[in-house]
Amino acid sequence: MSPEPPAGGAPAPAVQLSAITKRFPGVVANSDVNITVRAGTVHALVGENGAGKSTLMKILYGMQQPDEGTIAIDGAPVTFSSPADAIRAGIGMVHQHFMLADNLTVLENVVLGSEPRKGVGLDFAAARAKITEISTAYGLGVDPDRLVDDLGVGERQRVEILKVLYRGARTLILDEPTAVLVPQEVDELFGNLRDLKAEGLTILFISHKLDEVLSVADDITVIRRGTTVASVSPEGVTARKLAELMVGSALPVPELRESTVTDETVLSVEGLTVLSADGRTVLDNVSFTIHAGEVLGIAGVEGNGQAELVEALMGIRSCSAGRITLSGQDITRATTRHRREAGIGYIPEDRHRQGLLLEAPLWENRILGHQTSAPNVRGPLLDRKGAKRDTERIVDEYDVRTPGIGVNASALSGGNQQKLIVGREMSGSPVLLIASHPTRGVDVGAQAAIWEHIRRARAEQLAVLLISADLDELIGMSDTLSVILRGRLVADHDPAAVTPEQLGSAMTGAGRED
Amino acid sequence: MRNLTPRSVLLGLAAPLGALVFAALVCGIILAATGNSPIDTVDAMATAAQRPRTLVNSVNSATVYYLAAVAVAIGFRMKLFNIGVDGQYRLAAMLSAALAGAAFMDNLPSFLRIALTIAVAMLVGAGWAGLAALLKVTRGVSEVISTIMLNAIATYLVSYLLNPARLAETTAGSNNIGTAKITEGGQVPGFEVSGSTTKVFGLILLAAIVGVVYWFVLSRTKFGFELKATGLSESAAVASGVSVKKMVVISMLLSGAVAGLVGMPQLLGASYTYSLDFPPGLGFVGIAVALLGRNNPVGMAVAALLWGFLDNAANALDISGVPREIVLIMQGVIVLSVVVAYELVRRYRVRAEQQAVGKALGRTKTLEEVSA
Amino acid sequence: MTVGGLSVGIETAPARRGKRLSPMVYLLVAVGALLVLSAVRALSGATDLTSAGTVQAALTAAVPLAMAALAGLWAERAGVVNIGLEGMMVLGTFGAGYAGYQWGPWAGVVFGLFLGIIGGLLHAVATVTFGVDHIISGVAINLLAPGAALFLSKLYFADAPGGGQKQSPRIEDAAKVTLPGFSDLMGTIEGKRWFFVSDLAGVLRGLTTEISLLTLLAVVLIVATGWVLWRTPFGLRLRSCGESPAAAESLGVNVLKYKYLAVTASGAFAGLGGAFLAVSSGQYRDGQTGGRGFIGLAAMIFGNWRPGGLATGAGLFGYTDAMALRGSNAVHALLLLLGIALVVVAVIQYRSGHNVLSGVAAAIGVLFGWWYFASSEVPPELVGAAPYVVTLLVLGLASQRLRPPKFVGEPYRKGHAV
Amino acid sequence: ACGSKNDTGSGGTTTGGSSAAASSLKIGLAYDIGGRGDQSFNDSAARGLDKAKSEFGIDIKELEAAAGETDAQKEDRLRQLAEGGYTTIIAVGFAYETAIEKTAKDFPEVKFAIIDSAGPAADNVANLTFAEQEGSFLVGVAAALKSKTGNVGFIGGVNVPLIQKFEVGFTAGVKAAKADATVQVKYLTQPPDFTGFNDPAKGETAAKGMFDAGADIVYAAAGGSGNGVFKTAKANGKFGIGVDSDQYNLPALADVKDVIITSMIKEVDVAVYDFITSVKDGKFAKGEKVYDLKAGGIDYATSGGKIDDIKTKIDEYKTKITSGEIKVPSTK
Ligand SMILES: Nc1ncnc2c1ncn2[C@@H]1O[C@H](COP(=O)(O)OP(=O)(O)OP(=O)(O)O)[C@@H](O)[C@H]1O
Ligand SMILES: Nc1ncnc2c1ncn2[C@@H]1O[C@H](COP(=O)(O)OP(=O)(O)OP(=O)(O)O)[C@@H](O)[C@H]1O
Ligand SMILES: [Mg+2]
Ligand SMILES: [Mg+2]
Repeated sequence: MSPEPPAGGAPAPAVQLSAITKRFPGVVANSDVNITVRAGTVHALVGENGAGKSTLMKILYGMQQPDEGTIAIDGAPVTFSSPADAIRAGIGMVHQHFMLADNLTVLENVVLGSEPRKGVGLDFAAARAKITEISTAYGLGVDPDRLVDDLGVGERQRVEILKVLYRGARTLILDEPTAVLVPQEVDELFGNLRDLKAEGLTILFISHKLDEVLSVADDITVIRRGTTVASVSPEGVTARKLAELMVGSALPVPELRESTVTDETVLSVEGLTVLSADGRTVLDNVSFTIHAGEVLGIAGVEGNGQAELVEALMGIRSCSAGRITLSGQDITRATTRHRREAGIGYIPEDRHRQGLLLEAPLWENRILGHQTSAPNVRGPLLDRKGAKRDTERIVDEYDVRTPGIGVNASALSGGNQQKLIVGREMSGSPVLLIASHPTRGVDVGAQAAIWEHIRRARAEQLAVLLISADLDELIGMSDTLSVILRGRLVADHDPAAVTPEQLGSAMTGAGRED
Repeated sequence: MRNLTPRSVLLGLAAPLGALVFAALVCGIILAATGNSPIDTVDAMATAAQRPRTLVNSVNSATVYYLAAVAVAIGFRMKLFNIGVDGQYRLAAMLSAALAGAAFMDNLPSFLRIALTIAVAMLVGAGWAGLAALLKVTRGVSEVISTIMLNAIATYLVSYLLNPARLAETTAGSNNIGTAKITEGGQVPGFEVSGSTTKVFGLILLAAIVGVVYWFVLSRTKFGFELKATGLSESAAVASGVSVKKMVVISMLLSGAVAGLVGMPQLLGASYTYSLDFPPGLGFVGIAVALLGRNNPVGMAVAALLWGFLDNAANALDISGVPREIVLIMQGVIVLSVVVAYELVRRYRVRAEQQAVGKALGRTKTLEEVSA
Repeated sequence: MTVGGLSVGIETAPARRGKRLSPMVYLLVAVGALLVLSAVRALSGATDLTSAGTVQAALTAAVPLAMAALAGLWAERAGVVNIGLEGMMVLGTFGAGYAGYQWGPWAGVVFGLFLGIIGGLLHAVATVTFGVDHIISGVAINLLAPGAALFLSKLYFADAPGGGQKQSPRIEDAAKVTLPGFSDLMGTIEGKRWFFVSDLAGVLRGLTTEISLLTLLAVVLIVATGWVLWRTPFGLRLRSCGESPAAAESLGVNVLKYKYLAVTASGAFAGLGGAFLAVSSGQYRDGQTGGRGFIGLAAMIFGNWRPGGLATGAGLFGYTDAMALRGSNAVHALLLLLGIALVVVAVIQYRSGHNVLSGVAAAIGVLFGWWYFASSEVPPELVGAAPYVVTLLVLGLASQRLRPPKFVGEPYRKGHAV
Repeated sequence: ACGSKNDTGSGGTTTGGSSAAASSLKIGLAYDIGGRGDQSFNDSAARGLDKAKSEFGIDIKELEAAAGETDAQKEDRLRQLAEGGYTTIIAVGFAYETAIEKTAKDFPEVKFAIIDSAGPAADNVANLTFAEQEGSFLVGVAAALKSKTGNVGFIGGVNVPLIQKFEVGFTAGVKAAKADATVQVKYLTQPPDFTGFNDPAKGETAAKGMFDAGADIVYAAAGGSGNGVFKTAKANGKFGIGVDSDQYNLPALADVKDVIITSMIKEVDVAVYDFITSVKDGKFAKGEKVYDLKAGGIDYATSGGKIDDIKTKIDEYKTKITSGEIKVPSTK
C-alpha cells in the first residue's frame, strides 16, 4: 500500500506536515503547523479544546483541504482531495465522534468504501472471513453480523479500529479514542497500539488525558491556538508541564476541600427497577440516598444503566418498581416538568441531543427546561426581557465566550455550550443537580470552572448526583462513590481511599462472581 | 427575530426579490421557446393587477390560502406534516354548512349562528386531525400516511352525506347538489370595493386574527416555545419537561381546528352552501404557501397574496392567448427559486455568525496573534 | 464475555430487534390468511375475494403504486425525502404518451423513464446541491410537473390524430403472457368452489393469466432493487448515505454522487410508474395519476423502507382497491373479514399483554362484524374508501417497528457532516 | 330518424340565413374543467362553436376552467369576456350556475347561455338542458336486447346527479326491455375527486369486474375512463356502449370501435350551434330549452351496424318517449 522507504540512511518520516494553515469563517483552525512523525512510533498530539487538533488530522486524512502547506507521506509529497486518497496512501482515522451507521451491521460498516467484490455483488463471505481474522488477531472480539445499534461504546470503538485495520492502514490516527473507555479498556487499547507499533505501523494519537499520553507516546506535539508550540519527548516532561504548555497556566485538579455533607436527605431512591422497551431489566433494584451538600459519584462502564438511571430520575423513562423521593415528596410518578419545578437541575450526557436547541439563540436556550419558572415566564407568557437579562448574567458569570446572546447555540464551541448549560441548570437554586459527564470533551480551563461552580453550589447545600467516565473527576469531586454494573449498584467506595485502578476493576466486575 | 440592521433587511429582501426575478426569467424563456410572447404575458398580468375585481378575488383567495397555510404551519413548526388539511376543511365545511343551513338555525341571532357554524367547523376539523394524532401517539402511525388516507376517507364520507337522503338537497333543474342554503342571518357580509362587484370576504378579519394569534402564541407564550422546541429537537424538549405526545395531540388538534376554518370565508361569504363546486384542494395550496412563507405569519401572508394573484391572473392570461398552465409552472419555479435563494442567504448568515463568534473568541488574527 | 480483550459491557446491550422470520413462517402466514379468506368467501358467497380477476386487477393497480414506492425507497435510502413522486409520475405519463403513440409501448416506457429522470435531477439539484428542504422541493415539483405536462400536451397532442389538448393518441398495450395449460387448469378448479383449493387456484390463476410484461418488469425491478441495495457495494454505499453520511464520507464514499444517483434513479422509477400507468391505460390523460404518487409514498412507509414490505403495501392497497372497483359485494364481505382479522389481532395482543389495544381491536372488530350481519351492502358511496380504511387499520393495529433511514431529510454538505 | 349524427342534427335546425350580421358577432365560450380536447362533453361544445365559426366567420374566444376554482373565479371569467366586448357568451357546465346568475344581471345587453342547468333565470339567459335519461333509456333497451346473459353494467365516472341521470335512464331502459335483467352499477370516484372521468385504468378494472360477474355489455358514462371500459370489453369478447358523442367514429377509439355497439348521443354541439344561430338571427329566446329525444338533442348511434337487428324495437320505445307514453325518470 504505502511506498517503500528509501533504501539506506534514516527512513523518511512517516508523516510530515509542513506549514499547514486552515481557515474557517472567522476562525483560523490551524496556522503554520509543522509536525514530523517518525515511522513506527506513537506520536501524541495534545492541546485545549478547539486548538485545532481534529482539524489537522482531518486534513491529513483528506476530509478537509488545507489552505496552505504541504503533506508528505514517507517522504513523498501528496495531496488528498478526499479520504479515499488518504486511505490509498495507507492512512486510517478513528474519529473523535463515532463514524458509524447504526442501522447497518458491523460488516457493512467495516467494508463500506472498500468492499470485496464477487462480480458486481458484494462478497459477504470474504468480508466476514477477513473481519474475523483481524478481530481475532488483535483480540477485538467483534461479531461481523451484529447491528451497530446494538453495540456498546467500547465495542463501537473497536469497530472503528477494525475499520482502519481492515483497510491495511500503515498510519493510524486516533482522535481521543480513550474518552469513553475505562482504565482496563484503555490498557487493552494501549496494548493493541504497542502491537501495531511493533509491526511497524505509525500512530497519531490525540488525548486530553495527559498521563495516558505520557505512558504511550514516543513523541508529543503540543498545539495551542492552532499552531505547534512545542515538541517534547515524554521522558523530559510531566503532566503538569504539558498542561502548562497547552494552556499557559497551572493544571487544575478536581478536588473538594472540606465536607459539607449534612444529614438532611434530599434524594432518596428505593428499589428502583427499570425495564427497557423489549422487557430487559436495565436497572435492577437500585437504592441510594443523597444528602444536602453531598456529591454522590457513580462510576461504571458506559451502558451499565447510568443513562437509564438518570432518565428515570428525570422522569423521561418510567420505572416498573421502586420509589423516588425528593425532599420528602414522592416523585416516582411525577412528570419531568414537575421534577424540574421541584428543583432538579440536569446536565445531560449528550448536550446536543438533550441539552440544547442548536438552531435557537442562546437566550431561548436559557428558557429550555425552565419554561415554567421566573425569570423566563410570567403566567402562560414568555418573559423575553427577563430571559435575556438572565442569559447575559450566565454568559458573564460562567465566562461563555460569545459575541452576544442572539447567536444560535450551534455557533458556539462545545466547551462554551457546556458552560451555558451548567449556568442554566445552576440558576433558580436547584436542590438537586444531576450531572452526567459534565466536563466531557471540555478543555482544562473550562473544566476547572465547571468544577468550581459545582463546589460552590455544594457548599450552599446542593445535592449532586455525578456520573462520569473520568475517574479522577469522580474520585476528586465525590463525597461518596458507588459503582454501577449491569444495572445494579454493586459497591460503595470511599473516594479518599480508592484508586482509579481499584475503581476500574470494580466497574468491570473483575474478581466478582455474577 | 434577529436585530433589524439595514444589512439584514437588505439580505431579507434580496432572497425573495432575486428569486422572483429569476422565476420570471425562467418563465419568460419557457414562453418564448414555445412561441408565446413574454411581453404579452407581462402585459396581461399588469392589466389584471389593475382590475379591482381581480384584486378582490386575489385577496379572497389569499384569505383562504392563508388559513390553510397557518393550519399546515402549526404542524410544520413541530415537524409534523399535516397533509390532511384538505380532508379536514372539506369535512368541516360540509358538516358546518349542513348545520348552518338547517331550518332551526333561522331562529338564532345572527352572531350566534355564525359563531356556532365556525365553532362546529373547528371542532370537526380538529376531530378529523385528532384521529391522525391519536394514531400517531398511541400506535406510532406516521401522520404522513394517516392524513393521506384520512383525506380520501373524508371524500367518501362527504359524498355519502351529500345525498338528498341525508344532509343535502337538490334544486329542480340544477345538476348541482348541496346542503340547504344558509339564509341571510347566517351569512357574513363582505366589504364593498369600488370598481368590483365581488366583495372582499368579511372573514378576512378572521384570517387576520388567526395570523395574529398564531404569531403571538408561537413567539410569546410558553406553549409556543415548547412547540418550537419540540420541532427543533424532540429529545431536548423531552429532557426539558415537554410531553411530546401531548404536544403532538394539541398541535394536531389546533392545526385541524384552523383547517376547519379554511372553508368558512367561502361558505359564509360567497357560496352559502356546500355543494359540488365548493373549491377542493385548498389544503395542498396551504402546504405550498406555508413553505413559501417559511411558516412565518407575515411571510405566509405575502406568499398567500402572491399565490392568490397568480391564480386569479390566469383568466387574464387565458384571454390574451397565453396558456394558463404557465401559472402552475410559475408557482413551482417561484417556490423552488425562493427557497434556493433563502438557503444561499442562510449560508451567508451562518458564516457571518461564525465570524462573529470567532471574533468574540479573539481568534480572527493569524500568525502574529499566535506567537504571543 | 466472548473473545478475550476489550469485551466489557457486551451483555448490557443485547440485540433488540426480533429475528428475521424464516420463509417457512411467511408461508404459514400466507396459508393462514388464505384459509380465513376462503372461509369468509364461503360464508358470504363473495367469490371476488379470491377470484383470478381480483388478483389480476390488484396486480395492475399495484404496479404503478409499487413503482412509486420503489422510487421513494431509492431516494430515502440515500437520505433524500421525495414527496415529488406524484409530479415525477405525471412527467412519466406524459413521456409515455408522447413516445408511446409514435413508436410503441416500450418507447413510451423508456421515454417516461427519461422524463422521470429529469424530474429526479431537478429534485437532486435543489436538495443535494442547494440544500433546499426536501419537502419544499418535492411540493414545487408537484406544482411544476402537472403544469409542464399540460403545457406540453397542448403543444404536442392537440393536433395529433386521435389526441386532444389533454390526452395523447392511443398507445398500444405491452404484450401479455399466460402460463399455458396451467392457467386453464386453475380456472377449472376455481370454478368448482371447493373450500380453500378453489381459492388457491383462483389466486394462482390470477398470477399466471394475462400478465402484462410491464407487471413482470415491475416484479423484476423490485427484486433487483433488493439485490442491488442490499447485496452490492453500490447499494451499501448508497444506503450508507442515508444512514450516516458522515461515516460514508469518512471512508471516501462520494456522498454527493450517490445522492445524485439515488435521486435520479428515484425519478426514473417514478417516471416508470407513470409510464406503466399510461401504457396500460392506453393513453396519457391529464390528471391520470390521481394521487398515486402519494399512495406510493405511503406504501413505502408501510413497507418499512424495504422492497418486500413496499410490495406488500402496494399489493394490499391494490387488492382492496380492485375489490372496491370491481363490485361492492366483495367489499361487504370485507367487513366480515376485517371483523375476524381484528378479533384475531385482539387475541394476539391480549396474550402479549396489550390489553387496551386488544380491547380497541375487539371493539372495532365486533363493530365490523355487526355491520356485516346488519346490512346487505356497504353504501356505494363508501365502497371506494375500503383501501384507505384497511391501510389505516392495518397500520394502527400492527405493531409499529418502522425504521426510516436515520439521516433521511437531513441536508448534507460535504465536509460539514459531524 | 335513427341514424342521426352530428350533421343531421344541425341540418334539422339551421336557418340557413345570410351571414351578413355574423361578422359583427363576438362569441365567448367558457369551458368546464377539462376544456377543449376532453373528447367528451367540452369537445362537443367546441364542435358546435367550430361549426358556427366556419359557417358564419364569427370572432370567438375560448376560456378554460381550472381545477379547484371558486365561483368568483368563474364569474371573473365571464365578466372578462363581457367586458372584452363578447356579446354572446356560452358557459359550458352547471358549475357556472352562480357565475351566470351574477354576471348576467350586470350585462343586460349580452346574451348568455348555460349548458346543463335550468337554474339561473334572467331575460338574457338561455338554459340549454338535455334529457340524458331518455337517450340512456334507449341504449338501456339496446343493452337488454343484445345481452345474452341478461346482465349488463353501468359505469359512471363521478358520482354526481348529472351522471346519475344517465344511470337512472339506463336502468329504466334495461328493465323496460327485459324486466328480470340485472344492472350492475359502479361510479369510479366520488366528488370532489373528478379523476373518475380521466382514469382509464379504473374504468378497465371496474368493467372487468362486471364482466367477471356475468355482464356482457357495459355502458360507460365516464368520459375518458370509458376508453378503459372498451379496452377490457375487447380483451374479453364483450361489448360496450359509448356516451356523449358517437364514440364508434372517434379516431382515438379506432382500434376498439368494434365493441361499441351504440352510443348515447348528447348533442351539445347542436345546442351550441343553435344558440349561436339564434342570436345571429336575432331570435334569442330566454329560459330553458330542453334538448331531448323529441327535439333531436339526444339520440342513440347506429354506426357499426351492431344493433341494426333491434333498431325497430328501439325506435318503438323512442316513439313512446317522444309521444309522452313513456316518461323516463331522471332521479332515483
Ligand atoms: N467545519 C468547520 N467549520 C467551521 N469551523 C470549524 C469547523 N471545524 C472546526 N472548526 C473550528 O476550528 C477550531 C478547531 O477545531 P478542532 O475540532 O480542530 O479542535 P480540537 O482541537 O479537535 O478540539 P477538541 O479537543 O474539542 O476536539 C474550532 O474553533 C472549531 O470551532
Ligand atoms: N439486511 C439485508 N442484508 C442482506 N440482504 C437483504 C437485507 N435486507 C433485505 N435483503 C434482501 O433484499 C431482498 C428484498 O428485501 P426485503 O425487504 O424483502 O427483505 P426481507 O428479507 O423480507 O427482510 P425482512 O424480513 O426484514 O422484511 C431480499 O432478497 C433480501 O434477501
Ligand atoms: Mg477534536
Ligand atoms: Mg420483508
